[in-house]
Amino acid sequence: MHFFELLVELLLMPILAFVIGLAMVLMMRRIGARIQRRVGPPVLQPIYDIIKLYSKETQISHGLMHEIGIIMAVGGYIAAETLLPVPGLDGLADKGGAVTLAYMLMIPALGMALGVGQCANPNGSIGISRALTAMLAYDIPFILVIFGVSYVYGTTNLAEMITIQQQQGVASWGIVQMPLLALTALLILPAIMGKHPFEIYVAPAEIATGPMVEMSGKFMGGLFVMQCFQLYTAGVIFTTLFLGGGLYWITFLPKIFLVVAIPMSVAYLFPRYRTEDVLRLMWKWPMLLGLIGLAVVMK
Amino acid sequence: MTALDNLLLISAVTLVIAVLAGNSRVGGWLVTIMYALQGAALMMMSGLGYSTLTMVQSSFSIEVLSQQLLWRFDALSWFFALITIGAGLFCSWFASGEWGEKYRDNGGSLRLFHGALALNVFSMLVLLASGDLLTLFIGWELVSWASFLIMALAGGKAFGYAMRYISYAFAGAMALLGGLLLIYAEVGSFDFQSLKEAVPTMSSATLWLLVVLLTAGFGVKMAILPFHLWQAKAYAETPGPGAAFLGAISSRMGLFAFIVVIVQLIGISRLVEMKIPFTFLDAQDLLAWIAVFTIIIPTYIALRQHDARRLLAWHGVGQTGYMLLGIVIANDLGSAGGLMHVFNYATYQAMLFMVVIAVIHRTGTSNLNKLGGLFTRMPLSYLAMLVGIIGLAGLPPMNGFVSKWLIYRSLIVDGSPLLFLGAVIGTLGTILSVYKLIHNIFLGQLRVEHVAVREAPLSMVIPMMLLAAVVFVTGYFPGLVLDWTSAVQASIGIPVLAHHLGGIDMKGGLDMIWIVSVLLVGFGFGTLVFFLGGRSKRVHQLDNYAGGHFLTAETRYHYSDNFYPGLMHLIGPWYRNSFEWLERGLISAVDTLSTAMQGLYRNAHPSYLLLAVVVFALSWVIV
Amino acid sequence: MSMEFLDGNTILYSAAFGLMLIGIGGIVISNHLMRIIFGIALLEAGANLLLLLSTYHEGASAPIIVDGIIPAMMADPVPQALVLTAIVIGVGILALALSLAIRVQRAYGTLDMREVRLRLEQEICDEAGIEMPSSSEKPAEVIKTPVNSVVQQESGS
Amino acid sequence: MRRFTAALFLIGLGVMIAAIYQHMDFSNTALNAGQAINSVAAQETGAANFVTSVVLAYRGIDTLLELTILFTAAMIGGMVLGKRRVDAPRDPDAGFILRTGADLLFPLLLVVGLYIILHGHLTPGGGFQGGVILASAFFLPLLARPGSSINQDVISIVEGLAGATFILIGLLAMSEGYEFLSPLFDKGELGALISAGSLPVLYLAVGIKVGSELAGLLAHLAEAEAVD
Amino acid sequence: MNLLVLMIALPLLAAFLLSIIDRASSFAARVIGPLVLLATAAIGLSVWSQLGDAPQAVQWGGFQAPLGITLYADQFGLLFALAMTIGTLLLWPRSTGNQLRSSSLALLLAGTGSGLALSGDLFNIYVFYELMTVVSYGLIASRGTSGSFASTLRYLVISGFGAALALAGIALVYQATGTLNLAQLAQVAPEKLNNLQGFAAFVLMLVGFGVKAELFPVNMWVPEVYATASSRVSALLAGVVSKLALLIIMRLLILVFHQPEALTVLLVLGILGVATGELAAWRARDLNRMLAFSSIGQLGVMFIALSIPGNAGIFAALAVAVHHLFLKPAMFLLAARWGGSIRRLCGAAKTSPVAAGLFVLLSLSLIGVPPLPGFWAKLLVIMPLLTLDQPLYYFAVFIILAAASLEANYLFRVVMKLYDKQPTAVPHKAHATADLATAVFLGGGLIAAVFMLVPLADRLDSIAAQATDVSTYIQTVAPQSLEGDVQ
Repeated sequence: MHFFELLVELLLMPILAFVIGLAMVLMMRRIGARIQRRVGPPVLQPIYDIIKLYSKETQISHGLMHEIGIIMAVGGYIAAETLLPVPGLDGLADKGGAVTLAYMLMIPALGMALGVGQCANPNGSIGISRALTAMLAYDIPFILVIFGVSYVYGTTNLAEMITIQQQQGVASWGIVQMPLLALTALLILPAIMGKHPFEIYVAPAEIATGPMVEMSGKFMGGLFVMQCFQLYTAGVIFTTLFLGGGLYWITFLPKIFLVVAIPMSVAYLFPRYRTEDVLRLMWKWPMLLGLIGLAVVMK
Repeated sequence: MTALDNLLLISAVTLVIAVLAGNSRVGGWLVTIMYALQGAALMMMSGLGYSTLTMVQSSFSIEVLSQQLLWRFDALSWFFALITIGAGLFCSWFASGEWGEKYRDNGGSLRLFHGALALNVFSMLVLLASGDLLTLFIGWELVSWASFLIMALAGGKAFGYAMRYISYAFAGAMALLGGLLLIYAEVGSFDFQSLKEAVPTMSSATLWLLVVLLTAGFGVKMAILPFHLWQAKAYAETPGPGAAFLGAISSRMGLFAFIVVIVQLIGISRLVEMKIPFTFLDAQDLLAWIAVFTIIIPTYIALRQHDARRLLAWHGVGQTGYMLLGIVIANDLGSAGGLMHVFNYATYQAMLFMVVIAVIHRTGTSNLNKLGGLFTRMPLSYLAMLVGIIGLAGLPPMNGFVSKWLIYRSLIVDGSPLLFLGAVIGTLGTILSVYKLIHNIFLGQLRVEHVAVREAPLSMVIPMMLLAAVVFVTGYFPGLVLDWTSAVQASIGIPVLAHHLGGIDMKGGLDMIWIVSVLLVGFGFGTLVFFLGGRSKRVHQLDNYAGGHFLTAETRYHYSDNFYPGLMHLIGPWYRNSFEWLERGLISAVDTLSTAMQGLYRNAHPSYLLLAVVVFALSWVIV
Repeated sequence: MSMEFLDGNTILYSAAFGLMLIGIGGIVISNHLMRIIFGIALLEAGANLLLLLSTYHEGASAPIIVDGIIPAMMADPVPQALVLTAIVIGVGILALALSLAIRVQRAYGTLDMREVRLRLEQEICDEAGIEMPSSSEKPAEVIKTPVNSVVQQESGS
Repeated sequence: MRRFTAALFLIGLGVMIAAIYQHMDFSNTALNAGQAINSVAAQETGAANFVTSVVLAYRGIDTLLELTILFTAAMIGGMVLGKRRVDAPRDPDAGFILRTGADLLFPLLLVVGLYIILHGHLTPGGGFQGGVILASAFFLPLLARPGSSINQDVISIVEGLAGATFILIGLLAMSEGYEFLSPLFDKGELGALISAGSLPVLYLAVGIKVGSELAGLLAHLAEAEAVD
Repeated sequence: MNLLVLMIALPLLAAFLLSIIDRASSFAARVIGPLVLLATAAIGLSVWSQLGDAPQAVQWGGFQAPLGITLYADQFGLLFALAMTIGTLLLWPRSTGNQLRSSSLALLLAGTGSGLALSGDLFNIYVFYELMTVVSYGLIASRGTSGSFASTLRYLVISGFGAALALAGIALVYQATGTLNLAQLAQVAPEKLNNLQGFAAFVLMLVGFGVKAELFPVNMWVPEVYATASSRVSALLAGVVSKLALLIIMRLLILVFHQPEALTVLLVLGILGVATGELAAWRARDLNRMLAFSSIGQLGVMFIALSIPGNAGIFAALAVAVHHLFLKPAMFLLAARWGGSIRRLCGAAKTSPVAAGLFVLLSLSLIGVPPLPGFWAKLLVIMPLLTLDQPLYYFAVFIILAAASLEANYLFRVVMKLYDKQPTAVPHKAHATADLATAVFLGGGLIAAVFMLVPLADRLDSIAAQATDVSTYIQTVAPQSLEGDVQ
């Protein structure tokens, strides 16, 4: 029965996303380590981290909203994953679409912001202020990309985008049709993932003045889980929009890992940007590229 | 007696009751019941909202100066009337309990307050019922002055803002009158139908003049750029639930009239034919861009506000831009989005204002730098505000998302990337701004003086909760509202949006039932994941760590002022207050002229002027 | 210039218009109230003359029957009656103007139109309790003498 | 500069007037109310002086109004100028010659004035002209003796009654069934002193009224306190 | 025989005899004025009731129409004659110093005004007008302050100047036509006055009679006079007297002058009047002068209305005039206690709530908020203006609308002050009962007009139609001339 199939898909998609996300975290840390001439963590390190965080004895909660915030952060991503079609699993792709997804992804951010706010640590609030500013920075070029792609494919439905690209071969891939937009997306990808060099608000060095300041134990663990989803989501979106998605996992997986790996490798070469500089940067080059790209695709 | 007669009659009776019994203990409740009755009367016409009925005439009609004045309801009127009466009901309910008592104790006149509110509702219904251009203007003026009345109730500072409002509003009304009379001069009648028939034959120059005049007239009420300056401050200073009411529906009357005259009668397709010389734009683009700038600029002005009411009111201005944008795009998606946004916005804006007023009621201030940490004291209010800001920011699962989604989607279909970008910039600014709102009031550290604060009284919380429920349910099942907007679309001659209970039927559509359900389930899983960890220990809110130093009860610090320093550092210089300067420039121009004229009357030798005129007149004849 | 141009009509009309012009000139150019009043008187004289001339005919006799003889061509009696009326009206107004001028002179100590205007403005502003709007041509010597605002009136007759 | 612009305006105005004059038509005598009056006035009013007919009969209401204007002006003049203060300085008395001359002229002026008034319907002259002479008769002594004064009470009674008489004669006509101010009484013989019906009576009222008004006004002006 | 002349003669008689009556009984002198006016009003009303569609003409002295002076009573003239009489009665001037003279002046004003409204002879109009001018000098000066004398003198200068010009205009008309009777003028005007001379005569008369009608630019006296005269006198002058001057111009326009240039002159001057008046009022800092300037603006609107050719213009001007007739006196009456700086008005609504509420009502009607009568009057002006479809007329519409928004601004600044809660140093005086009652009566008239809008509009329309019916005018005044020599 179709309905039950769908239910299973919905159950499966977040789990898959989590697992792949864990692998991505590992890969990212490895890449970072290699660039810094370190060995890097072992394969199961991300899992160890999560288990460690969840099993800590001091789990300090600052109130109900603090907890709900974390739940919103994780839950939002879990829900968002069902909107992301992957090989064999379309999930709710036909019920939402790219715009819905883009907005759905703001729910975790909001959840986290609320949770941190409840912690009543002014430093946490400062971190949130920075995080939201960064979001403002990268979302504007991101939305340009979404618009361009939707316009070119004539739909906002991600599953349909994949079908179009798959049916018409590599020449119809987004990256061929609209290279400038793809480049834009690639530029802002680290920011979407909340990674180097746009991660000053969550950077370890800034922990005392970041959202994480009051996070400990399973709160931190929740955020770690969220991070896995974040990486996965960014990778899948880019792949879907520009690299033809995938009919089979075998072609799909390399694409998404590649998408995450390439910007990571380049980004580690840059120092962290200050929040204002993130804004300045994002509103300058990606915006410019995106606008030109749009002009090109719309003629 | 038709159903419309009943409705107007009940509304008038409400006004009378409000004036007579407003001051008594039960007066507020009586009025609230009357609003409910109005709602019931409206439901007698609910066929309008579901396209089973096209029009309800009023049996009352008079002929003045050989013009037949008509009043009637169609789907559009019904839809707006629903929101109006709803807003009136909830605001009056909110005002009837403790708030009213406090207002009276502080020397306010509840009789005036309820009277003004009832007058507003009544005049809006009259406007909504207008059946020709002349009655439209009459209703328009009634509404303008009714809102002026309620704005000015607070006295003091509010007078200044109300004055500003009425200056704008009346100038706008005069532009409108000019436009309507121009129509009369061209068409020879104030009748809707004859205008519609005459539009195709009108010259482009006349139409331009018409569109500019009418848009200016309607725009002043909607506070679209460049007429946006009056609204926020005037609404913010309106006493209590009055602000909620005005914020929810008052300036939508401008949109209503815009839809009736420009969309329904003149028609957007005619606007598209009106090209702006030397550019590739046309009148529709112009309006759309005005709408987009109305989204962006007021939203970012809101971001800088320190007062919760002002912040909300400025967002109100910004949200108007979305509605106008959707309406101007005028395809099935856009117009549905614009119309639905009217409803959605009214629900959460009223609720947000109510929360802020409840906070003021308990703490005495709405200054965002003097609040904080109230979550623990007023959790239900917090919940309402959370629902409200999610709606205002346009995020799922609240209803604000659906209408914004429709507008975005229409822009994609329409292929207008820059408009889309503008709309998104507005949304992002809104998110930043509303987080600041909820953070500065409810999150962070509780101030010492607010330790004893209690949850708002039930008379306030219940309306808030009901509205929150509406916001959520219409987000879950947007089809409820889309039914009405479809009826409206049908009645104003726009392609009807295909929809179902959960959302929109189309390629790349939307099904909110699934989206919201999956989100709820996601939260459920999130909760599961969360409780997988060990038991957490609840510590005191102030048990905080900051840079190796524990913040204590003595050194309270709530990060609230200049909440986005990084952003402001970058975009701060862009706030030039250009429009304030423009306004001031205009005023000083009038002032200079006025001084000159006084000088003329005081100093000039009258004979000089006389001679100038005589010589002029004669020479003109001879030459 | 031919002599035909200078016929009786032309001379008489020139006199009428000339008187009016002189009167208007007096009103426009002068600042002194007395001169302005005389200007009005002259203007009125000109207008009266114009009225009288309106049906003027050379050689017509006065419209009076003397000893039962009806003259062949009688002048139009109407303008004469009108002018009689107009002159009396003018006298009345002139007298009124003079009496007002006497009072203004007594109150303000000047009959210069500009100063009278300024003092009047000052008085209005004082009464209203507002500041006088600054005027570029405010004379230096406006002395603020207390004006007995309510002048005692003739108490009945 | 001011004078220059004023002069410019005046020149402009002069040119305009000249232009109008050029366009003026001096040949329209056919439709002339005056000619019509000349032909019927003798029968309708019985006055030999047609100007008097016009002043008192055809345009009687104008005359009434102009009397009212004088009345009003005198009243306002009195109101404006106010009563003289007792201690206000006075002009010195005139010399003997002037005083004696004034005394001598008084009866003479009185007689001349009355004559002109009473013959107003026959010869040039009438109530206005005679009234002015009457006024000067009463005013001359005032100039000669600045200390003396005219009794304003008497004047106000006289002027009120004279004006009322004019109106009452008009109302009398109404009570007889004619229009207001219609000529009354027997028209008599054209050219005789007692002729033209009620016109001489009206003229007498006019004369007295004009005389008293002007005398009052002049007296007020003369009484006004000298400045400086 | 017609009782109509009594409307003019009785007040004059009473004025003449007032000081004599006073000698006999001061009480009688006090009551006789109002009684006479009541009587004349009754006469006027009785004539009005029997008038119907047929105007009446009365010859003073019973002489034939072109020779004697005509009194022409149509609804139009009679309306204003009644307004004058009743207006004077309502606004009976009260002078502290000299009630007797004020009463005489008031009687004279009522009589003259009625005569002016009904007169059918050009020179007679001039004489009536002069008399009314002199009476108003007296009324203004009766306040007795040095300021009132000075402003009267300045008014007199402008007025005398204008009167002389009007006289010159009459001379030009008589020169061209040889008649002064309006009916006969109406007959010959198309032939004899439709030229430069006629136009010059019109401009001269317009300027002359425009002085009282607050026509730009001969309205420089307005702010000074209204600020120095007592408020009842200001109310009379602004409310009633100015309308009579307007009525003369209307009559001249309808009957005698048909040049299109005449209309343009009216339009231009009207626009200038509205623009200068309303702009100047915007900055006025005392209520009296604000009302004075605003009255200039309103009269400007009437002139603009007059510039609309045909019946529509007269109808519109009439509507605006009648509206203003009710409104301005009431406002000036309220200003009696509220004169002076607007800043001083803080919180005046507390001491006199009725007056404040009335002021709001009047302001709303003045700026033209529906459904108050001011709106309909304004509508009547603008609708035909736009159908004329000429740039200058469009500009006039723009000016009227812009002026209305200025008006809203400055009037509601006053309203705001009235309702301001901040206390002032000087306590406010409540209004005199008579003032307030009169103002309330006038305001009540406005509200009543809202409910009787339709019959009222019909009535005004028929009045305007009667006023513009030139052939009836000619026929009523001189029935025989239609058959005979029409030159």
